[in-house]
Amino acid sequence: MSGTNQNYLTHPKGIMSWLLTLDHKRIGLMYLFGGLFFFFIGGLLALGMRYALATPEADFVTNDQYNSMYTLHGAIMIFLFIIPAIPGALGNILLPLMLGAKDVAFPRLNLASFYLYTIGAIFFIYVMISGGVDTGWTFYTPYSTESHTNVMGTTMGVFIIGFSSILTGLNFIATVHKMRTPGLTWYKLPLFVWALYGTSLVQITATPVIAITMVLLMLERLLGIGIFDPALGGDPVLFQHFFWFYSHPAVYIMILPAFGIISEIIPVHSRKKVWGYKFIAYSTLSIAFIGFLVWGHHMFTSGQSVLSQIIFSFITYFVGIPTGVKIFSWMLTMYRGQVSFTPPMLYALSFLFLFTIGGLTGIFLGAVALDIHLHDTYFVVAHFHYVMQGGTIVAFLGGLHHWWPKSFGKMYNQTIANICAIGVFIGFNGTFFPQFLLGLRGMPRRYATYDALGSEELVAQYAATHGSSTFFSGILGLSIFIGVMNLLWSLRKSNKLDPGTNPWGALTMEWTHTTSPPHPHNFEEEPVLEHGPYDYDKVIVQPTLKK
Amino acid sequence: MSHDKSSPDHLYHHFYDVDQQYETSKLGMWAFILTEVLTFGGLFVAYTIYRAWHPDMFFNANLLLDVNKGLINTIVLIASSLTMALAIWAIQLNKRKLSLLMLFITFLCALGFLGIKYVEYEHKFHLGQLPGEYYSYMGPEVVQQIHDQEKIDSYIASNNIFFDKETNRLYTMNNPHIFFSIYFIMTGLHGLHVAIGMGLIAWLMVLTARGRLHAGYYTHMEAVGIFWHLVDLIWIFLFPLFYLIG
Amino acid sequence: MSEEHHITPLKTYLLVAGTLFFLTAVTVWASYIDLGSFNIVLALLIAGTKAGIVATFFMHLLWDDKKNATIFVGSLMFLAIFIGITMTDTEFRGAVNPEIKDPINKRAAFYNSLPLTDDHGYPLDKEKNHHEGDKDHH
Amino acid sequence: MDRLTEYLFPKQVSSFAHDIDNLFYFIFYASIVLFLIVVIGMVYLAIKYRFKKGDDIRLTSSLDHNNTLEAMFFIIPLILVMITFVWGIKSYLDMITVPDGAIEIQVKGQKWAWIYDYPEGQNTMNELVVPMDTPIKVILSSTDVLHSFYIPVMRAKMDVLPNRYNVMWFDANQPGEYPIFCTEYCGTSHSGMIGKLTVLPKKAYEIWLAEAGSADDDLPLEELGEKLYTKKACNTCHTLDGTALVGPSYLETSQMWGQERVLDNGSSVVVDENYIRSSMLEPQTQIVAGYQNVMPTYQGLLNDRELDALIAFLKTLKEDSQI
Ligand code: HEA
Ligand code: HEA
Ligand code: HEC
Ligand code: CUA
Ligand SMILES: [Cu+2]
Repeated sequence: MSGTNQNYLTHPKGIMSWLLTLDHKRIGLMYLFGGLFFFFIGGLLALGMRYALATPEADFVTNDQYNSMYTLHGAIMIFLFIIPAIPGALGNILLPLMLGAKDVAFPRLNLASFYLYTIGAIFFIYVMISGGVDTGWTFYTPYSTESHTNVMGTTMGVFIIGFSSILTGLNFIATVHKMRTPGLTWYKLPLFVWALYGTSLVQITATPVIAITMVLLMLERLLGIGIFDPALGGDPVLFQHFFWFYSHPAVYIMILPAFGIISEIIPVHSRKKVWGYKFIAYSTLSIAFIGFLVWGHHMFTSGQSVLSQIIFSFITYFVGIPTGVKIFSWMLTMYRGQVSFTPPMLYALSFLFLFTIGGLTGIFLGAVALDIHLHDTYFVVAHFHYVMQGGTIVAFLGGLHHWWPKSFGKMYNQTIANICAIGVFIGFNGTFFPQFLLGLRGMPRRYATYDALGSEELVAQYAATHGSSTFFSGILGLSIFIGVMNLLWSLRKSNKLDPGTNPWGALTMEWTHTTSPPHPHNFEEEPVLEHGPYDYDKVIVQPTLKK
Repeated sequence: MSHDKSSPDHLYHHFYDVDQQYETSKLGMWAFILTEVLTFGGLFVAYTIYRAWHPDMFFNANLLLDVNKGLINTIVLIASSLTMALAIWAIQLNKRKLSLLMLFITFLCALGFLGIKYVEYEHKFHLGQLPGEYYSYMGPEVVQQIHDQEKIDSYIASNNIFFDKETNRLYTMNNPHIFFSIYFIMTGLHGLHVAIGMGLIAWLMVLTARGRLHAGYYTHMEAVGIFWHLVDLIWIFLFPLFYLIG
Repeated sequence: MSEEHHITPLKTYLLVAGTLFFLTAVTVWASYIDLGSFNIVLALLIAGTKAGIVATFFMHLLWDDKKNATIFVGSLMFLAIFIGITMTDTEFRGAVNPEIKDPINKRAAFYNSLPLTDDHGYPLDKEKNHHEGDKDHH
Repeated sequence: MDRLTEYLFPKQVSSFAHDIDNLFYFIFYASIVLFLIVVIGMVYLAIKYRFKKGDDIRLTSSLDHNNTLEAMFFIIPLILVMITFVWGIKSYLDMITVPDGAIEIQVKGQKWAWIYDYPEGQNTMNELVVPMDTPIKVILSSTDVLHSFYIPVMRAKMDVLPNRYNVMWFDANQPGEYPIFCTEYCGTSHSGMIGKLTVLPKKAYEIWLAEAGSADDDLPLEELGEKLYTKKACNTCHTLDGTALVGPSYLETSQMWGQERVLDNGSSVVVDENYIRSSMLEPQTQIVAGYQNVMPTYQGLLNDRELDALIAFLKTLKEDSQI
């Protein structure tokens, strides 16, 4: 860590040097800001929806507008934010640094992947301008083949983003296999790398199927090919198989990077060797694999065969076991450590709390008999927000706070960050916990209004629960917003850290072997491995920032 | 840069040596092949399921395909696979001219393949053997014999054509339009791959002619080769599944 | 680096191509004899063999890093999962309640197709049909 | 527990509802235990081992595994999960095995109403009436897109597919009126596709059945029309106050009486009895400009008298609005 002041943010200069960059860190940053932008749009749509749902009638938006809002909210959050942007941002920035590599295996492909993401995003913006789309993010046929909204634009966008996702996955796989610095064996890899590796495997195996599904859907609209359209002798349930063969594994594309982030944050901020390294590493791979066998649990009421119902229900439970191993290992990592309550750690702890709720409610849904009651009610909505927002997004925010000083060489205001972390926790539970109750009482999802249910009592009950959910969603939105603004505010000029900074005293290579922000070529000298990523029992690195 | 001075100019800066670069590219290529297999895989799933549901539809519609053209195309593709492999073999031995020739033959084979496909498609378009909603073919005999009730009956008996007495209209049984949807999408996607392959082979020819590829560095050719063999491999399945068995 | 890479002898390539041509002939020939449902099994066996040969020799998997072969076999495995589990649905519907086994109207399948004959059983002129029969499903 | 059930769930009306709620409680309590282990463990460890002001940074323990503990991570969840699986499947099989002697009712979903056909030939719209303590087998199908037939009090739900049947059954053990929801997104008024389930004691059901379809015979046309307006679900798409939903408001239509209506193909048609009649029987043939071709046909669902009644009702609107 010599004193040259060159870093990837300032060298080289100029807008073109960013747009044509092959540097994984810069591509990662572009993903980061792209993702945050769409998170913001998706979040605004969510708040609008919450506002509309606060009262039973359709007084704020019309039915059609509401239907378009929830579809765009779901599709944007999933296809433009959590699937591409999180591995794209944190993964891109960190993977080569953690491997001691100069770059990912295929830098050009990496840039191409980002541009495909951009093109896909443009399609989505076009869809928003041209009046939206109302099929739900699941595009079930035959509704999606006859809807008059812009289904073509959306499917095209998803198709293109799918390729972006495939290229990222392919790139990461080659990188992990071939670009590790000498001496960095598989069991010395940081767990975040294992997580990205698992994610990438899912990305390249599942994503081609969504690509072909989208093609078939587009052809169905253009040519009426009839494969999924019952009017032409096709089978709509087959479409659901196609869709979920991708989209169930896709939920593990969303959560595995989050698992990786948590596996980094907890040992570092507890200054303790991670508990059960190999279990965590292998559970990543087994989750990735088992995730391919359970897609039919989204179709328990579709009329698929009883045999499939039983098979899918059975295998679904098995995802819970490796996941549980992770949860317990993270918890035990703190045992005999030195836990500091920094912002990343607060996010990680709230992840443990929220994801456990989300995951366990997944088990409720996996039980066929119970899922028949709960399917397509707000119980499912609450489940997936607990795992996606409470799991992935909270972990992502934690990771962002953890690696922010690394990526930018700036430190945010930690007190504000801590307050926001608590605000997110409270706001989140307040928003989505009531939705479990709504779902149990039968409130269906994708309902623009609920004023004519034939029972005043029921309407009043739903309205009260929806009302409190809406109230807390304001707190949630505000906390996330201030949290992100706090990060952005730290980027101002006057705020600078020493390039050698290691604020948490971490031992992974991106902290110990390069500057913050890193050198354009990552490492000034070939990195030499001196210790494992979690050897807090052998090595002390003084945190450069004390609270 | 930290490379020693001797590193060749085709080595990208982020690799340690040429071997790492070569191996990495190949691994990336194979990962890509996996995505290709699963893309086509989705269509194979559709094929399998509809075939299991409507075996008779597949049997009848299969008779409308021209085995000879399919067979010729199979032979053409296998030949092109051979020449592609030989192109790599030649470049490994630094026989640049030979390699170029082999690439050229491969390219011609691909062109021939697409030509034959074009003729096939053209014929089907003409007859109305189109995918989905646009399917309109009912068999040449039907159109001629239609006003002869007895013949209609015998035709119905033999050919799975349904004559609805109420509306007095003819329908084909068991939706052959879905067969044709699957046929056109699968062969069409395969054809698209052939066309992309042609572009890649043309690019290889340019690189080889310019001397950029040689025994010491032919990663591009190896990668395109893998792609091209995959195209062949998929056709190896499409041929019997569509043309031969019913 | 050429020393380090395996160079397959010309003879191998020619032999492989010969085998492929031969198997193509066999599969065509086999399709003309009626073996019942065994026809498809046989055809797929032959195609599988051919594919295996292409992958091992032409695509150099035999001499490659075993990782690549693993990836390839893995892709086939995932495909098998996709087909296999989907078929546990499509092949077993209606086991408990037979009503759900088949579509209500197998022919409906095609009900918006073009009527070929007019009300008296005479062929219609094609152009005209195209507009009438379009879109409107009911 | 009963209090909790009352709070958490809709009433338990079917014979299997109780079993399903119990399955819920089993998973629920098991989850609470697991959840508390995680959260209490986490909070305890985080506080016990927290880094206090003035502490030195030191090397920490190298402890990172414990075989017994790790085995428990697998075994305990495995046991819980297997119980859940067996229970879940057992209940599920109960839910799909239709008992003998069930009454078969055909249910058709169409945008955005439910149509019921009784075995004796009666048909109703959006109003399902069933006898108590009798298994009811509903055979579902759709005329357009996917819907899903959901009766929360029965804990029963099944997707409604076009060109395919799906089957579901339930039996009701308490008389009353309960909502039926559509839970598969089906377009603009998906949230308005709500039906009513009326459970009657057997005797009352028989009386209802005998009267169904004929009960309204003695009503004057206008009143019958007004009744049909909600009964046949016209109100999901047509209002009476002038606001356009999916279809034009009846008020607007009635004010156009005798005048020319512009259709979407550019032609126009005079609004009169014949036009209204064909609008109901063959709605796809004449589409009012600015609207989509989504109105289902009522061919076979309205008899002549009912058609007349609706027309008569429509005509009254104009007069009302002029007062
Ligand atoms: C990040 C995304 C994510 C993740 C990680 C998960 C994780 C899981 N999900 Fe979820 N799910 C979604 C996103 C996700 N899901 C989405 C988006 C939908 C709705 C899509 C739509 O319809 O729009 C959905 C819907 C959904 C359904 C369909 C519901 C319906 O529509 O009717 C089901 C049913 O089985 C299900 C199950 C599960 C299970 C079993 C897990 C498991 O992986 C959870 C495992 C975790 C735990 C179990 C907790 C920790 C473990 C322990 C504390 C140990 C003890 C454990 C046991 C005893 C088992 N999910
Ligand atoms: C990653 C996935 C994700 C995330 C994060 C969220 C976040 C939220 N979601 Fe969403 N949701 C989905 C995925 C997600 N959702 C999906 C897939 C569906 C199903 C769609 C379907 O049915 O098809 C759904 C459906 C859904 C529904 C059900 C709609 C219905 O069925 O009728 C509701 C209702 O309350 C809801 C609410 C919310 C709320 C209040 C948030 C809040 O947490 C949002 C809070 C966030 C913000 C307010 C943004 C703040 C961001 C910033 C401030 C960034 C700043 C950056 C810059 C300034 C550059 N969501
Ligand atoms: C799914 C929604 C829907 C339902 C349910 C529905 N309609 Fe309609 N209706 C429409 C739409 C859309 C139009 C305009 C397009 C058209 O003319 O077909 C329309 C048009 C009409 C018109 C012509 C109106 C005019 O101003 O010219 C009449 C009359 C009518 N409907 C009567 C009925 C009656 C009676 C019922 C119930 C028995 C009914 N509709 C139920 C959607 C619906
Ligand atoms: Cu019908 Cu939703
Ligand atoms: Cu799932």
